[in-house]
Amino acid sequence: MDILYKILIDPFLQMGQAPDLFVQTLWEGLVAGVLYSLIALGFVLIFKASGVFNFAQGIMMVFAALTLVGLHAKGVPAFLALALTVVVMLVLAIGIERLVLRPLVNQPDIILFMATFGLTYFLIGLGEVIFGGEPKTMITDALYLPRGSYEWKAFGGFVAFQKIDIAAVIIASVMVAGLAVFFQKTRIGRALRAVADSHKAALSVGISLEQIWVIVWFTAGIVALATGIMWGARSDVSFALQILALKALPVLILGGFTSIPGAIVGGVIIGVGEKVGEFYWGPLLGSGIESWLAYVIALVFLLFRPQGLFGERIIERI
Amino acid sequence: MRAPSEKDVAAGDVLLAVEDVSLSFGGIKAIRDVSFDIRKGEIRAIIGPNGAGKTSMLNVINGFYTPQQGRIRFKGKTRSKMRPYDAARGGIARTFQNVALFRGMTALDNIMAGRTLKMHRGLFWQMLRFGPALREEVEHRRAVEEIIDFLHIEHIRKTPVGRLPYGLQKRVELGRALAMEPDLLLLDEPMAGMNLEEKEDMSRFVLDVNQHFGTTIALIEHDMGVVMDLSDRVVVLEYGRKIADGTPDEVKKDQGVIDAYLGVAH
Amino acid sequence: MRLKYLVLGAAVGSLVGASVLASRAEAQESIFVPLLTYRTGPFAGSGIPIANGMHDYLAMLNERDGGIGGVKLVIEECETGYNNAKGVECYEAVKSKKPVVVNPYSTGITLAIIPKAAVDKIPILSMAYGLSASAVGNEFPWIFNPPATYWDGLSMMFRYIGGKEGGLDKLKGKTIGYIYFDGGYGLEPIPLLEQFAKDYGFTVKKYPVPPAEMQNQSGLWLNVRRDRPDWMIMWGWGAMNPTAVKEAAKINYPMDKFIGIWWSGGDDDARPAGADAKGYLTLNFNGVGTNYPAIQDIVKTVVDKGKSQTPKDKIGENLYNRGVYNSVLIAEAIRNAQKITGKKVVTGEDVRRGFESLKISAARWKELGLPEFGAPIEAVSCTDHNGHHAAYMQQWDGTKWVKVSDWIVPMKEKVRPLLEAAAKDYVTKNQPWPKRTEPCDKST
Amino acid sequence: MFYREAGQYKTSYAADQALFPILQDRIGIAAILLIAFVVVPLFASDFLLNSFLIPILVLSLAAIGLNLLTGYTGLLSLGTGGFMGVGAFACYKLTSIFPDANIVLLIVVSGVASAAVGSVFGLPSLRIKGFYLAVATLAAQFFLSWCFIRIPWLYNYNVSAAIEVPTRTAFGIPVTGPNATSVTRYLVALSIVVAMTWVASNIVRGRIGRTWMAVRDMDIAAELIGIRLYRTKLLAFAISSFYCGVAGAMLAFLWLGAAESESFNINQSFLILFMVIIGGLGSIMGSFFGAMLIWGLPIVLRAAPEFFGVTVRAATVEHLQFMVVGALIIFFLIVEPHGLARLWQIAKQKLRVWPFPY
Repeated sequence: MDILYKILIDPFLQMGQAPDLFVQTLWEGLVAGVLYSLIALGFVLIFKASGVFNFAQGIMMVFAALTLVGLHAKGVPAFLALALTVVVMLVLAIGIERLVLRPLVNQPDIILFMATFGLTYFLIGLGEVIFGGEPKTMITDALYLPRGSYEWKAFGGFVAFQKIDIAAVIIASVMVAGLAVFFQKTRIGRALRAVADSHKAALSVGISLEQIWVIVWFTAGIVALATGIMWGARSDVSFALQILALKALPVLILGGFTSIPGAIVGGVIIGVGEKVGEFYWGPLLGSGIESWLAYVIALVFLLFRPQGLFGERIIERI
Repeated sequence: MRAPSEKDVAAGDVLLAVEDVSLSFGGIKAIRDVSFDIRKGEIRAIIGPNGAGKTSMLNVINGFYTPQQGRIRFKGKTRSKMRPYDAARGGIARTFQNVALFRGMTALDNIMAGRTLKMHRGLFWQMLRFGPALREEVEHRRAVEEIIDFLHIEHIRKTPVGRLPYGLQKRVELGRALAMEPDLLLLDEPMAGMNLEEKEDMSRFVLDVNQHFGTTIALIEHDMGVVMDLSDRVVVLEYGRKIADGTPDEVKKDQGVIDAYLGVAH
Repeated sequence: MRLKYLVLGAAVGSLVGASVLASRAEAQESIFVPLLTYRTGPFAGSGIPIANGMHDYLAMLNERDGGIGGVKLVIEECETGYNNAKGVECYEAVKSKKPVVVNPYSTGITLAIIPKAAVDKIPILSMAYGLSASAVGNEFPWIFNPPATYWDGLSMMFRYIGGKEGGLDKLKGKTIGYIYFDGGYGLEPIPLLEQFAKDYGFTVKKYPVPPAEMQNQSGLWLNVRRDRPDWMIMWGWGAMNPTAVKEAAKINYPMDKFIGIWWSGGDDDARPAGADAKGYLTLNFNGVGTNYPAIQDIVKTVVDKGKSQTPKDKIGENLYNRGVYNSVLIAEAIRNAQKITGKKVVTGEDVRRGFESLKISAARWKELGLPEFGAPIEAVSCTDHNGHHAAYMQQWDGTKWVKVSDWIVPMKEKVRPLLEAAAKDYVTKNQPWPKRTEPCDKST
Repeated sequence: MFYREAGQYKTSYAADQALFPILQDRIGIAAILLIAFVVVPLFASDFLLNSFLIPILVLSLAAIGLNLLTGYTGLLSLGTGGFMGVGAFACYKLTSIFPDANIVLLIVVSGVASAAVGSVFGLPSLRIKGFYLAVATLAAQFFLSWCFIRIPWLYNYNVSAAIEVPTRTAFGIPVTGPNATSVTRYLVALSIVVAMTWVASNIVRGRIGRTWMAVRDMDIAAELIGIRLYRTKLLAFAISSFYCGVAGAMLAFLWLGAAESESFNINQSFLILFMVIIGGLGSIMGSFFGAMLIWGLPIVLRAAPEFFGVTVRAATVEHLQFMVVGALIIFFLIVEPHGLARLWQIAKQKLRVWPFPY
């Protein structure tokens, strides 16, 4: 009975007793979730347009952040470094299209998936050769990203909002809005959506598949850069961040592989679910359950809705 | 072992009856209140314009789709839903409109896979592939080789089916269905996309199967000549409804059928 | 015809591979000191400065003194990536070249090679990491883990806490939080921590950080904020450290009540949080800074000559000096072995004896050009392979580490029985465990 | 020239279905086994055994396990590391409960625990497919990793949360622990791997193998010919995990001599997946090729600079190695997406018709 009490009743009592902590937990979950969504967004962009499950999204994030910090360390002014990093991501996208995607066109999904594994290894090596393996500090101040926090006295306690987290949420929202406009309003964006439905349709719009791949990989690269800056500012810029990128996978499951809103909503559900779970139920299991909680949430969810949150119902035909 | 209620059915009796079946996906009605029967030993054709619900009908018969309404009586046992496994075990085999072979496997393995239900040696013997398991494997190989002979596909037995031309794939698929030694064989457009010569071959196989093995056959086909030549009775569907049912000659004269095929506005 | 090239390439490749494996020449008249290091992977941040320090000190001995006792050292790094399988591969690779000592630099790798050491007759130096119980020389004649074990470290933290609280009995009713790397390394101190809790009447709250979540600790730190422990103790490594320090600052945890073990005291651990980390404490057993003659020699003879990959501004940082400390132990053990045996080119068996009678007095530290760099090493013996030496507390002042305490002596009387019990436990679980056959040197 | 099958007629179906129907192949495999069982133990160095051959044997077995699931049944799994861990920890528990039992037997039996756990995590596979299933298996990976730390019973309440492999014997000869010679460990590993490879090839050639491949190629059609999907998939999960579990136990007991949760982390899963794909999905032999390439390549790369007399820093070699392995993965995928096993087949085909092009 005691166990049942601890599982079913006590956590909710705690939420009521210390509402400031509850709000804080929700906020932390929201921020983590938004950052997961950003990584997931990179996956979705590429999957939607080229059907490639891009495992290298995590390392692209690290690579972008490293390039930024590395250039700055060589004396390049911060915003020039930022611009140069964007150029580097473009070069990377072109290189990937030429050397990896083009020779592998029409191969089964799993082969392309593996190729992005190869890409991951390659970029890890390249990043370490160029920038060294030691972690670096994100150039928060040089980019005029805010430091410190606001404390909101409420609920009989306080809720701390890190300014960098607020910035992360704002930047993420702007990016998502930007992408939505890009997909809905521009010619290229519409072509990208067409390609998601059918490759032939895209060709008829007059944009080659190669161009489209470069564009989505480049866009995913920019998203990776933004994500890298945010995660980098929260901890540091190191190759260990790449492991964290795996967290985007349960988000994808939840949101569906092709849905941008799905990536956002899925991210927030996973982020909040994981923090709330860790905070209120984690201690019952000896804490540290965050490493698998997200996957289990996604798995349980899948059992009831195999097509994900925003995916369409699959009717099997034969 | 068959369930006790599944009596053996004598020739001429009803083997399978579809009773008031309706099927819909979301708001779209694919089949509306259709009833017909298939008698043992006959060749039964299901025809109709595109989108008439023919394939859906076959999918209902072998349990791939669950109808919202109606019943299916097979070998005397009535059920509202047929599970694919029960259908297969009860002796319903099937070929598909777009060939549904196991593309990574050889023709031989594809047909051997059709024998799955007839092979019983468990994991232990399978692991050793020795004694009973090997004997069983060889025994079924012999049966499969007979089918291969029958279909004249000896030369391609070890070719992965993905590399075969379409006509041969259709033949391998028929072989796989035959390997199940079915009581009822469902053929979904067995001659689609074939040239005249291939069609003749396939027609001969269908007739041979029906006559030599006594297998009851239900087939969907667009080529009216083939349908009229092969089948004993024909059921016609349109927009999910049954509009005619009878011998080829009766159906040919049916006004509704003529309208449906000539596209008279309703 | 791609195939033809492939076949050709594969043939050439395997030929090269085979001949490489076969043609490993052995150097004559030199002492082979392999360094298992990791400059890659998620822990590279901590691994690189240590690898640099270890390498540079030994290289400096070669450049300045022509090696040890006139014999050149052959220094070879083997990259483990902090991965056990690769570490064991490194061990096997260096084994054939007759190393005089192996530094696994990872608790996991140490555990894997402990049983092999006695068979291969190679001493293992796991400096203040690895298996604490291996301090018991009677059971682990080939393993050395000076200057102190994790349990010593924990006890020193409690001495410090006791000093601040005005006596350890004042801990009664208080809460101490323990945030740790969720793996063997972080789990090890828990038995002693729980015993302390019983002895002094405080409550322990545990916050494990899973390996995959090192940079995602905000959930755990919310727990800390709720539980409000009076002190926080950290057993962290790699990317976990800077994240934890930042998170602590974020919840306004008082930094001067937050103590890390010596592996959580890298400059890169505190620097990312900058001024927010001010007050953060860690244990340390080596001096920091470049203000030592020997370090100046390194700069002069190695780094300035381009014989090192150390960036000049990183010399003297905590973990770099930790690497230097590690190499001092190796060098002194080799020197000692030369003294005991009278041989110039010593073997692993000789160096094992050299470790067992290792002494570095304060005067000797000075002689080495490292005055007060470490506490005198005087308690390593045939039966005690650790010595339970003192460490000090250092504090981050916003830009660098500052020493804020004297040498703190561990509670040997609490630690030693636990060690003995753990060693016994290890031996019973690993029956049949070989009996020690190596004699103790008379001189010790 | 020498590789001709002309004139070799099969007189029975059994002979036609044999593992190596062609005489030259039989001679070849006999020669390889002879070298592996006799020549290698006589001449190989400790380094070759401990760092090259034993790892390759262990990893090949794990790759075969994953190949049964992913290559034959078409279920992508990223939980291999976790299942290997179950085998290792199970074997450790067995050795402490039955200290006097034959260790070879215990290693093999520990696969049963892994098979059980694998089946449980295979349960979602009926409803979930493709990459969705892959992510679901990640749940297994991370959850199991966590269990290996958080259930101290698994490692006998050891303070280091690690398995320390004790000395254990088979027929009076020490097989594990420090007193076992490399040659003994190698021979035991080799015997287990050869036997289990033979079993795996039997399974995939028989009824069960055909049902797996049928499910992989077209699950709907498979269902309609009377294959029960759920059973078939679960059986694939169970047998695959069994193989991975035995490989995990071998990793701890015959190769590293110690293991902890981190030995079975996500990277281990990825590594095995590389091997399967580079080697060839749906090929037992490919699993060996993949393991050799992915494990052997870095060792050769590491040794290469020294061989050519160039001094390159260990870390640089490591960085370059990442780049080279990554580039090679992509290169091989481009050259032959069906893996090394397919290249091998093509080579054999060319040899067969040599000196004619067709």
